[in-house]
Amino acid sequence: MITVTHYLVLSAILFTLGVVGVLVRRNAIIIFMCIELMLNAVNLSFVAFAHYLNSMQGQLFVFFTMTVAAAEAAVGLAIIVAVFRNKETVNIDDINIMKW
Amino acid sequence: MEAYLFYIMAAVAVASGVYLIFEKNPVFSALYLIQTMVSIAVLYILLEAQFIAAVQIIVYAGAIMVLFLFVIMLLNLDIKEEAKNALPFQRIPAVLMGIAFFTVICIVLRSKLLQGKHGEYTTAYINSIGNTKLIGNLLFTDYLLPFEITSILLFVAAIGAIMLAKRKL
Amino acid sequence: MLNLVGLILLFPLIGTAINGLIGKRLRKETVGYVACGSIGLSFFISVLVFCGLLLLPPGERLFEKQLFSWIESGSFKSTAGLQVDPLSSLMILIVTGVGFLIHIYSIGYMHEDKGYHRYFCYLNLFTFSMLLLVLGNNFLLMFIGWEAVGLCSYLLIGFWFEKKSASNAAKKAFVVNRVGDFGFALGIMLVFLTFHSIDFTEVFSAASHGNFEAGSFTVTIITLLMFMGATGKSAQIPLYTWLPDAMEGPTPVSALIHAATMVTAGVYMIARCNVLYMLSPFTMTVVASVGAVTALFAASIGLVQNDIKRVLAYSTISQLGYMFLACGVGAFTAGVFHLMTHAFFKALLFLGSGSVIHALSGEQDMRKMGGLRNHIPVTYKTFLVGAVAIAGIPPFAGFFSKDEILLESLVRGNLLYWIVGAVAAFLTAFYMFRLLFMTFHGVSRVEHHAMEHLHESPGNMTLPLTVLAALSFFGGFLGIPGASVINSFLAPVFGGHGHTEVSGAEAGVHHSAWLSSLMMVVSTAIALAGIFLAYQMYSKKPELPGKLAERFRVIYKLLLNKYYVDEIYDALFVNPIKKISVQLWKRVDAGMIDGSVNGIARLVGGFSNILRLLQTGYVRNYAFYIVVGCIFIIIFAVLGKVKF
Amino acid sequence: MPILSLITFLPIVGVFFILSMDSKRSELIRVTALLVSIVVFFISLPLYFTFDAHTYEMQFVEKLQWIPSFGVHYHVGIDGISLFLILLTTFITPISILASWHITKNVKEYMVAMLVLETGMVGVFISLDVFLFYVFWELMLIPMYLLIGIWGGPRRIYAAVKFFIYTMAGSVFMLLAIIALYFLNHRATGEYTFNLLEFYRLDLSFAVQFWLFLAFAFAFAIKVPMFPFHTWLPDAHVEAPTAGSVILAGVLLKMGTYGFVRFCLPLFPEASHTFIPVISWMAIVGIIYGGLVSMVQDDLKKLVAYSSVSHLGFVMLGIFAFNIQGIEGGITQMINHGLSTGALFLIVGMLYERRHTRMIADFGGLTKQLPVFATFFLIVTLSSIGLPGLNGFVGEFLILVGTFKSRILYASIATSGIILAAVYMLWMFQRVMFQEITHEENKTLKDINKREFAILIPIMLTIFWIGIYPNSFLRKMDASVNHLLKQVGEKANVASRVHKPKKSGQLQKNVIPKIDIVPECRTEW
Repeated sequence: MITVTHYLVLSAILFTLGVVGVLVRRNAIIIFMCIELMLNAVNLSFVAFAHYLNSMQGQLFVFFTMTVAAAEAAVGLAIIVAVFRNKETVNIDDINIMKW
Repeated sequence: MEAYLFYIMAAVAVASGVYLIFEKNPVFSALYLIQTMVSIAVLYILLEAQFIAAVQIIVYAGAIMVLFLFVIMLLNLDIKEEAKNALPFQRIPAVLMGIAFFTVICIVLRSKLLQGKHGEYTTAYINSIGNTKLIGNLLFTDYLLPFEITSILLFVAAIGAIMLAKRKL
Repeated sequence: MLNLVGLILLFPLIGTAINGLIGKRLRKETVGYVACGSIGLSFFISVLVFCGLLLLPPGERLFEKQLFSWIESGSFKSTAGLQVDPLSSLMILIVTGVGFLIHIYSIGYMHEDKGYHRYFCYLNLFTFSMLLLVLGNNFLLMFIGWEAVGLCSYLLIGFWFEKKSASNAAKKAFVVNRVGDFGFALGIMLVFLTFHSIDFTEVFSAASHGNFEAGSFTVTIITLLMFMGATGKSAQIPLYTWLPDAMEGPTPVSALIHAATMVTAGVYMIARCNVLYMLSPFTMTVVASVGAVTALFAASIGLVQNDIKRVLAYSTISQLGYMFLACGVGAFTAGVFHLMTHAFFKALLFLGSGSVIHALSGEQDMRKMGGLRNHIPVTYKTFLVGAVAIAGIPPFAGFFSKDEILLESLVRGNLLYWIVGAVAAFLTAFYMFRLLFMTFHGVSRVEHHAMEHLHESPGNMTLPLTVLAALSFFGGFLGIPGASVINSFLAPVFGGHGHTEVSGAEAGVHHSAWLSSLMMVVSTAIALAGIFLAYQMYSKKPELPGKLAERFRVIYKLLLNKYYVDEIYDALFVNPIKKISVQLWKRVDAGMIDGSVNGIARLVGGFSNILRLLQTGYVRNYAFYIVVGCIFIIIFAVLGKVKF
Repeated sequence: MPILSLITFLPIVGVFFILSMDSKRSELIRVTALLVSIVVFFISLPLYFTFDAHTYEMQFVEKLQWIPSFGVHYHVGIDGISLFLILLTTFITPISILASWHITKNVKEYMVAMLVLETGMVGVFISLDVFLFYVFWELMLIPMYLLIGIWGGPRRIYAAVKFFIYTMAGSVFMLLAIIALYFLNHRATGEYTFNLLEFYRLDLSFAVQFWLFLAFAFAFAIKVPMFPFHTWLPDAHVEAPTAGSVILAGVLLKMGTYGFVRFCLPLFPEASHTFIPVISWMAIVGIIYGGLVSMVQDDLKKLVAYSSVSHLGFVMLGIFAFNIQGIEGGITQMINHGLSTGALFLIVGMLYERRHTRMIADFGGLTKQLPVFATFFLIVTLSSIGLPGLNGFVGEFLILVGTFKSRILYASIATSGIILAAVYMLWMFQRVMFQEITHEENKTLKDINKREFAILIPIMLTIFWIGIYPNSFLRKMDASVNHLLKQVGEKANVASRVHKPKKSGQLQKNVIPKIDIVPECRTEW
């Protein structure tokens, strides 16, 4: 029998993969994708909870999360394009002026 | 049957996730991500959230990931991994932290902390009205304000993206 | 008439104000009239006040006029009040009288100068300050005058401020005087602490009727501190070095300030505080010894100097030494008497030398003079009177006063004082006539261009010379032994210390008249011997001094360089202090204190620099910290409550 | 009429006026600022004339609630000690503004800073609520920091930061001590208040006094500045614009000494007695050290700055003589120093405007070109030296008499400072004004103009006034100073008696009788 815990563990695995990806990759776009992966993991746990608790709020929240993800993707990719245009790279290790 | 499907899809999602983070070519990474999303969409159906599953495929896998691929190709990035690695020493701690993170979450999951109240939307009830219709109802009644705010958010994001990406204004 | 005493101060002040504020726009004549007129009026009032005082019976000759309360704080009270008694009335006569003559002289002397109004402004201010010094009825008011005359002296020495030597001399005068004032100020504080008042009358009556036993420690310290002030102002060892340098000022200034009035302030102060000084035999010994040593020391330097004004400066120091010797042995009257006669003849000599310098277009070196007596006869004659007076030939003024001092030093002091005094008297006669012969007699060594302009001074310069010459002749008759007018006049001030019985005429009576007469003969002989020697060396055999200098080379150089005292002071005080200060600044201030302050700053900065490394600027790095933080937050916030 | 508030906040009103002006119309801005400060000065004059010299009680008191939950009041008032410091502030400010006519960079902001500074300075002197005091204390720091940092010389940033951090470092300790007092007062009386007059009645144990005294003294000693904490002063002075230096020397330094008189002595009398030797020796070292270091400076402003260290050493010495002459002399000397050193900075500023250098070696023989200027310079120099008849003497002499009464040794050593004063001032004067002109540039200098004349004349008159008739100042402070001495003496006795059997707040309340020192405030407005 598949319980909520199964889904949550899967969600945790995917989320952790996303975290590790953010920490080890240097390509800004891939990091971005890892963030999407984390969002998906969270969505999964929302839906799982909603299903097992007989609630609709989880599903609705996923809906909103997706909107946010869409907005974020649009702005984030625009930023990446802008940065690339200026620095000819999307390697975030080349962009390290965030220390002042 | 349900269990088999879950395990298969879970395995596909995790495997794609692992490939995603270790793949050198961003195009392939994006494709692996799409694969993860599709498998998650299947899981949504298993959880009887058909509308979300559909949106997942249409919006995420369809729209957002296409945008990603579009940008990757627009920038015409090199296939090989980025030359500069300023933090080589972070790799192992990062993986360790990932494991620690996972362990901690698992401990939380095993505890009885995550106890929710059961609502009235049982599977039978949802199925009697229809998942999509129910969501639609809720969105335009109880969640109208957040819904409208979402539209503003998207509008702002669109403007922001244009502002950022445009060469000169 | 005594009530007019305030006017004596007011007139010079008005003169100062007029010349100082609008003098630049006035014509030179007006400036001169204002300056001389104010002092003249002041002199006139002084005479009136003096007469007013004479009208009172001798025992009641003390008048005080309170003007306003000056500084008052708790029990410390200092009023601005004026005090007229025989001593101060005599002093105001000298100050305004001699001052008036010198003002007139200055009109001629300073006529060409661009700073004409400035000069008279300072000169009037000086007169005001000096009058304040002598008229003040408490120590603090005296101290104002004391410092203010120092200021005027500073301004007038540095009158030709463009000359480096002049401005140096001015600064030196002020600073050296300040060293003395340091002692004076402490003395005043100690007086206040001891007597709870700084009023002359209160302090002195408390001292004379109080429980202060003679020689008590406090009184000795007070008097010594005040004497320190006197050594500064009156140019005694060890603080005399400023006076010779002060000759950089205009010559009338040297006459007024550095011969007749200001430098005698120390003597006046000791005479004024005679009550205190009589209580401390130790201090009296110090005063007398310092006076005697200075008299001899300065006279010996005066022997070889070639600058006409410097000779007179050392002579002044030497004569001031005499006055202190007199005060030190308790013969205050003799001291004040010599102060007066010295004011006459030394002012005369200075003005005479000024006339010479004027005639020679500014030449001061006696080696470039000679044979001037026919060219400037009035100057010569009056100068001769002055020289005879200072040498101590009867019946000139200097004879009586100096003779009295020598007598007193023998009677009240000891033989050593007398010998020192007598030797100094011999040297005095010698160097004065050396000066006279070198300047006015013999062959002319005047340089050609100066010779062309050689001329006798105008009337407004020779008139004061003549008057002063007359005073130098007649002034002594006030103190003829046996019938001393000045002695009985000053008796109320110096009385009450068993003084009258010894000083002046009474001394003669007391200690057998033959001693007095013998002394007169001896001192006359000493003076004549000095003059004779000078005549031999500088008139008859002008080559002799050179030979002697060659023979006693070491001594000659020592004297010519003034015993190297200036150099010694420089090496002992000035240079080390400068060096220490530079070290303090560079090492202690910039190095240690500021160093440690900046060091702390640098420490904080360094520590921050290490912490800064956490901020790599790499987003991934920051994300890593966030993850670590999340883990810890979950551990702390959630796991604590976990129930399995 | 709430005259004190008027004096304090009128400059702020002026600030709003100036802010509404076009920043290009600098002449208008200058004139407005000047007018405001002059009006403030004239409003402050009645303080002097209507001041009741017979009482030590605070006068012109205003008391309003400000932050009731913390017991903070807007509580202001003056006594004979603060009276002259306020007058000095309102007197110096218009002069400084007039002396800033040549400022062309950001005139608007400059004048705003000046007026805010005036508010801060006056506020410090009138506050009777310790919280309010602290607010003003920090308030006046900011415009001064900006004045140095924006309109200063080449090393202005370094100097401004040093000034700011130095003062802040001290203030932090003071803030701690203030909070400690607040809670101690609550423990003793059960009332939360920052009222200084309430604090005066506290009976603190010696250990508490000791540490609180140290905290306050540290803040004030930096501000004075006393000997080892003085190094910010030369830097700040050298870099500050003329007006900044004038206000810094004229008023800001007085806040340190004022703090000692207002806080340290009456609040912690026993500790103050204990600290007499420490503070006195610091003062004496400051006098001698300041004089010596001042002597060898080659920069005019630095010379004057170090001379301030020396002069303020005298003030501290006088205050810690603990007798009426010493403290009255100290207060007089505060005013004197404000006038003479302020004037010296003005004069150096005038020289700087003409020659754009402050190095002594670049001058020499200026008397010939600038005779009127030379006269003023000479008078100020002499006043700084302490020549009798001018103001400096009165303060210095009273201080020395007071010190001499309590400790002869201290006075004897300190008196040698007057010799040093003559040396460094006159040597400087000689090198600047006397001798021959060696630099060609100096031969074409102009004598002082009307504006500079107007700046210097009021100061000269005051210098002579204090020197000749100091009683018009001394009499006003008598009652307050006597009361201060009584507080210091009596409280020290009371405290030492009660020292041992200290049990609880109850006992303390009985020991210190409740007397209403301040009549309840009138707040009609």
